[in-house]
Amino acid sequence: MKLKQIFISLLFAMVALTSMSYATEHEDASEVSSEKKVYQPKSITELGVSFWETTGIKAIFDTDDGEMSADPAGESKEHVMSAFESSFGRIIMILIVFTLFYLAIAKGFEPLLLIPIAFGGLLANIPLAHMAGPEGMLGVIYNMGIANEFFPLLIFMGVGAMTDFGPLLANPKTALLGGAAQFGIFGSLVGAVALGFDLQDASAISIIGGADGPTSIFIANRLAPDMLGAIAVAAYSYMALVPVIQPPIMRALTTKEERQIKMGVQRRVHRLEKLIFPIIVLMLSIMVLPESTPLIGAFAFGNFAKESGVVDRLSDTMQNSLINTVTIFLGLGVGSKLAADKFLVLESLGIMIIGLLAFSAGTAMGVIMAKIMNKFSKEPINPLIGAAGVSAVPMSARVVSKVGSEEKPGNVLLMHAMGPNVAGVIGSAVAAGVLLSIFK
Amino acid sequence: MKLKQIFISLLFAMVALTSMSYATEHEDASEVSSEKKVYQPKSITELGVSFWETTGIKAIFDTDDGEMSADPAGESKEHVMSAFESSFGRIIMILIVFTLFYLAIAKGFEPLLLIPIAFGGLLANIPLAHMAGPEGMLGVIYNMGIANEFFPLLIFMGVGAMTDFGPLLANPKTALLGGAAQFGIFGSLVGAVALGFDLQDASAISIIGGADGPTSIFIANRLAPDMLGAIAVAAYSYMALVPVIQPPIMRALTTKEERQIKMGVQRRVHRLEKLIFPIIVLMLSIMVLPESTPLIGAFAFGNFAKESGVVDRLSDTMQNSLINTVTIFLGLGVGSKLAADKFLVLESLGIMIIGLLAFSAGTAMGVIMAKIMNKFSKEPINPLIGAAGVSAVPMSARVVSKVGSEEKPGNVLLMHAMGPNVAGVIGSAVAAGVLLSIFK
Amino acid sequence: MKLKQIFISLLFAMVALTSMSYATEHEDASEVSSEKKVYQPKSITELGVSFWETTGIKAIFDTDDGEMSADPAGESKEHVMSAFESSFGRIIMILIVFTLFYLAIAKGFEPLLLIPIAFGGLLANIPLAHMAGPEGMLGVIYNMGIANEFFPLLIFMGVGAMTDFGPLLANPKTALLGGAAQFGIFGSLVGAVALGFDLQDASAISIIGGADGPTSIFIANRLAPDMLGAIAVAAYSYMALVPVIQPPIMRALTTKEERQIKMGVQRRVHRLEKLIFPIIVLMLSIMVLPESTPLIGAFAFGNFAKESGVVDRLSDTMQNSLINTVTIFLGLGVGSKLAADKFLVLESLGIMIIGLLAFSAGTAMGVIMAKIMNKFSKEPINPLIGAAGVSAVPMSARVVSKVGSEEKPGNVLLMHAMGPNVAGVIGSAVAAGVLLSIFK
Amino acid sequence: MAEVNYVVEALKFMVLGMGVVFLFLFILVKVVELQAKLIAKYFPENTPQTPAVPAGNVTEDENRRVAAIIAAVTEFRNKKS
Amino acid sequence: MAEVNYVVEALKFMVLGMGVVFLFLFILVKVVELQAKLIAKYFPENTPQTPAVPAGNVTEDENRRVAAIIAAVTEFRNKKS
Amino acid sequence: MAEVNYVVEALKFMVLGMGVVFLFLFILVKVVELQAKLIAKYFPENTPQTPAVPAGNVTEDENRRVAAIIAAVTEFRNKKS
Ligand code: NA
Ligand code: NA
Ligand code: NA
Repeated sequence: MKLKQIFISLLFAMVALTSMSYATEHEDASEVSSEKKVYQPKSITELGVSFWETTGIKAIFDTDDGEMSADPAGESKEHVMSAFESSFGRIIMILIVFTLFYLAIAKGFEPLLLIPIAFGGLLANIPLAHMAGPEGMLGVIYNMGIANEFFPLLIFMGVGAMTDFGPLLANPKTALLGGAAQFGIFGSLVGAVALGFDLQDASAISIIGGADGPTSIFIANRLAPDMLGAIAVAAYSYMALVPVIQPPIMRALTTKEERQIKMGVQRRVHRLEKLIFPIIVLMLSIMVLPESTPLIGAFAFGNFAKESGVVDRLSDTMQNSLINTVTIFLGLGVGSKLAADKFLVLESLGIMIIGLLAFSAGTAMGVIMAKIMNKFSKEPINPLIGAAGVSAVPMSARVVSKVGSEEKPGNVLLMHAMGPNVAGVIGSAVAAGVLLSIFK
Repeated sequence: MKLKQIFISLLFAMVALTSMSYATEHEDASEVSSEKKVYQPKSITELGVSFWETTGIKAIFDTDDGEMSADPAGESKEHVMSAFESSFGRIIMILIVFTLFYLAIAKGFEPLLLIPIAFGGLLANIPLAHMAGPEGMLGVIYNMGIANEFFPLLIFMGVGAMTDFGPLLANPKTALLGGAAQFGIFGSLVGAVALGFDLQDASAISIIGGADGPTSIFIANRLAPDMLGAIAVAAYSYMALVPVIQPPIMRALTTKEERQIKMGVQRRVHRLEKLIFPIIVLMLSIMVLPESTPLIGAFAFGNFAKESGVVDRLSDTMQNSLINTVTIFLGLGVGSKLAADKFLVLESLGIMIIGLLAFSAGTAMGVIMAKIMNKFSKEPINPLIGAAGVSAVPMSARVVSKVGSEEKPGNVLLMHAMGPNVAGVIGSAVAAGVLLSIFK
Repeated sequence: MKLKQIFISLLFAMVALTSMSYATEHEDASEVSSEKKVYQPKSITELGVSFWETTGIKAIFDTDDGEMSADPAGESKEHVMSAFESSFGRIIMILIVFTLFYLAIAKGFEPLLLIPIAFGGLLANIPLAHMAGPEGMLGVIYNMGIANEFFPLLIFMGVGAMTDFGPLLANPKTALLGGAAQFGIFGSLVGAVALGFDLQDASAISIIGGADGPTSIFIANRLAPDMLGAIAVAAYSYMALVPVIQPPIMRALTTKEERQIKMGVQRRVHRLEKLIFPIIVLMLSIMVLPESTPLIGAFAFGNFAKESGVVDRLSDTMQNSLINTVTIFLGLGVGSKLAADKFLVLESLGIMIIGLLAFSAGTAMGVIMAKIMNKFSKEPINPLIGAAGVSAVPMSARVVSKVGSEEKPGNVLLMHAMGPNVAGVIGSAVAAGVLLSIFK
Repeated sequence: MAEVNYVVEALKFMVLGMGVVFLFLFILVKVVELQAKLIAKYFPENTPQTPAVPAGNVTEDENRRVAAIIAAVTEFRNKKS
Repeated sequence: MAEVNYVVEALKFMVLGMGVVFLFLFILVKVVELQAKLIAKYFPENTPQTPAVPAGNVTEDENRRVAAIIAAVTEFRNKKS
Repeated sequence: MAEVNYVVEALKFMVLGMGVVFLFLFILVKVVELQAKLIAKYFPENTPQTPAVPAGNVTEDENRRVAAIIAAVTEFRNKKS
């Protein structure tokens, strides 16, 4: 105890002595920080009034206070908020955010992304705090990794490190189901144009049908950054709603007999096949469409690191601390686009509708393709697994398995559905590349 | 073995062949890097002399060498160092740094922050290396996360994910103790102004009384960035000294009977209460003072993620790899402000004195408030727990518990002290918001 | 199920109502994004042709398409690619990358770095994707932490936290062996100049002889950024080849008797010695050559954090999630310099040759120095341990131990070789500092 | 600008600051108390355990398992001796 | 610029897009099938286990160890009772 | 600028560089030897164990516990058989 106090006193003494003798050399601290405003004395009432001016209640209810919106890109993208945006709009957004919390927590819908996104949305709608501006927390995050597409690619890398292509390699033909489901993208593209979106915006929206979060964010950022929030929220919401959206469509398009088809045991896959596979996918995408290589390259890197078996330290990090950290930031950053002035526009409603349409179309086409393949294939193919082609890994494969075992207890389709499921991820990235190459 | 060598030879051969045939197409490498200085040949003696010019010994003892100071903000903030700053000042700072090492390692005072801060201070005082400049390691870190307040907020997020509000929810009234202790902030604000600091600087300094590191850094960065180093060091030093500073004050203000008061068993808290609590705090701060929402928002996000129970991956990352990484960087970055030319100014001494005053005042007011509440409350309240209102989580709660059980063995006050303790964190953030709103 | 749908409908309804009534206030989305190009309608054939223009096959085989190279620094550093660079060069680089994959996975050569570097090289050679440009993934990474030398320093910090200086402290004299091995650096510097490199480039290349990855990257970035890729690849390749390169040299320079020398048991080292050691090294380097303090400072910080024993959270993070994350990024970023237009130049061949020379010279001089010390020392010194002076921690110490136990089963030299091994790390950092101070 | 007594200004800040802090915490206390009542009424102790989706905290599980084993082994040893 | 029917343009995109996606996946399927055959021929089941350098995944090792212990303890208890 | 023999310059660099490296390490060796003596004198083997504040390394603890259990189980099995 004594010792401590002696040390502290010593420290003080030293500082005191030296500072005093030399302090004169320094400019006065108050001069240095010349940017400071001169403080005007106020009476306690004035102080109270000026405090009232800075409260959130005042900001929300005084609709005509000329508050500026916030944007990570800075002033050039900001504008004076309308009465609606700065008051009622915020309240609506906060209610939407609470709905998302409810879905994530009580219903277990994609909580890993909905919670950070929704919380980001909550923070973005706080009046006066400008958290989505270039100097706010959300804006800093956005500029750090979303504006340059870095975070979605890191997520893709982590997902790559988590993915096992074994089921796909055991039965490669099922990859075609992951292709058919991309009809969700291109079908809804036509729909979006019909609804009045221009071609570029329509393309950005339709990628929701790919059922792949990072891909959607990547494309939205390139083709329609203003709609990024709505697109990301739609993509993750519908991915969360896979257990609600898909089963009715799957049942409507198949007969009971088809749903009861049993599929054989998968062959064993050689370690080398898994090791070489990510390289094959990458080389193919290099040759066919380089535009998709950021996405496929990051994904292939993660998968290759995992399958190489010699860098487990790195692959573990990709799958855990790195992807978790990036998920937090990605969610908050995307959430910043849920500010009322960005989200509550007519386009968002269109995006929601087209997104649902895209998801449904993708599911339907996957199932139909599987029916066709079943007809021409020697080995039986349960058409249900076509629904897994939309990706939404691994949720849709699980849904397929659940529907399958409901129809015929003991019929486990999970591994067979994983093939189209991961092929869907590749398919969406390819579709994304095509869209990018069109608008290049 | 053979195989390897063949591979390597092959590699060489390929490079050789291809390079040679095409090398002519390239500009000469020496032309490309045109920024290179022309090297003037030197005799071995000249070489030795010019080497001597770059040694640290020469830099420290030649006091009039026109060395520039370093600042993360770049040249506009740099100046020619005075004789004192570039020689004796550095030695004093290095001694101070060693004192901090001693306190952290031998005495166990907040080592998680004092060690990175002190090491950053050591690096910042190295002559000629300019590690605190915009291209030095410390400067890069500073610009990455301190100049934009990102790191303090991430720490706050992690602390939120670590905090259990159960004790506060079990006995909400104790939150008022966390309010009373904020007198430390506002009392010392008056003191600082009396000592001659201007209002804005005084506000930045007084926040030390909040006993909360990230809040202090956040506010210092906004109101008085030049004093950030001294403020952060003072804040963490006094938080580390809680077991030394608080007990005498607690004993002086209470009678033996009061210190022996037993408090009842806490009621069980419903999971939903914990889940909703961070949202309530955030909504309140949105309504009352949006200025505090970056701090409270980050804190609430961490806590909400933890209490939601559905994103344990993310909440684990916030509590471990993310907060650890940020702690390392925050410490090093703050340490860069311990450079002699920044720290050894008269202001630092004032900051140290006011910081101690602020801490003591906060402790005292917390205890007094608890005494008053004890008089008017139906259930007995041990006045000692008021001291925990300064925050300094969980150190001050532990000190309270220790003093309590010394007075009456078996009297465990820990959980009762945790209520005011976490309320103190909220209270400081609110106080910080008030100060920010005044100078907005 | 019902509930979910109600919520979703509600959400839609809300958005619909509010959007519609206010949408008129907004500018039309298509007006906002004014940068969009006007889309010109195309026939399906035109579309196919313009898609063909964006394929990688076309880009590789059409050698005269005016494709630009990519550089993290942006347009000022980019140029129109030559026919060779944009076609055959890329194919060669991809073959080199596959060779590196083979060495890393099948031969286990430094996979933690070769795999990310090689994969980065693969991505950097994708036509049209510009992944190494300022907006590509690799370019973003490069600018984030390699252009400013932040990542190499973080690696050094992590390595510091992993290093145990116990063996060196037990037998300090062996540190001199880590000095002798730095002849690899300065000897090859002479060789590089003789080969025609200018002094500055030669210095950057010769640091490969230090057998230390982060140091090589740090120096290359300062003295010859254009050759960073080749230097880093050479450094890591030769570190990986330590078990191939060193044993023949060790055997050639020693007699059988010398190789069989047994060394005594090492004394026990006091905890305080280990704690103070990093501080001593840092203070010395501050006094003698501040230029080396970024490297030594980061290293000393990591080691001090570990030896302090009070910040295990931080030191664990440095050794695991942080160093792993940075390793991934560092590798990808360095790999971006393996683009054909940067790597396939005559200089790279020179770098490969000099690197091998440097490694061999360092090994030889370490062994010779150990022979000399053995003659003059009271206690016997096995000359083999001199080879460990090149650093390449802990690979070269293991090789020494292996060669030693082959000569005399049961003769375990591992701990004795760790002394010169870690001294080699310090020695290389000092040598790096000398080179930097010359070109300052 | 007339002479300003900055200490007086600082005292005003104190009044405002402490007022807002107490107001904030006071409302918070009231809201929390209300919340506790409402929850106790409408969600009567639905066993405040794990959430809907248990997102598998591996380490904790492991700890528990290890603890179980320790218990088992200890029990065995005690019986033995 | 004449009147453009954007829906028709979108339909063209669909043809191109679905075409490329299917082409890509079709080639992929063929290459993968070829690969499988080649590997089966030249690397006949060299026990697809651990890689050359087993980069020690600590947690998994631990899990396995814990599992072994559990097994041991369980066995013991069963024998006992 | 007259003709410069750069190889000679490089040789000068070598002299300077190796000189500084050896000087540095030589001083380091001497300081470390001195330090060892001083510490041996003033802090005679105060059991170089854990630091003042043991900042709980969970995994290691766990490893140790697991090791203890393995030992216990092994012992048990050996006794049994
Ligand atoms: Na998909
Ligand atoms: Na506080
Ligand atoms: Na070395």
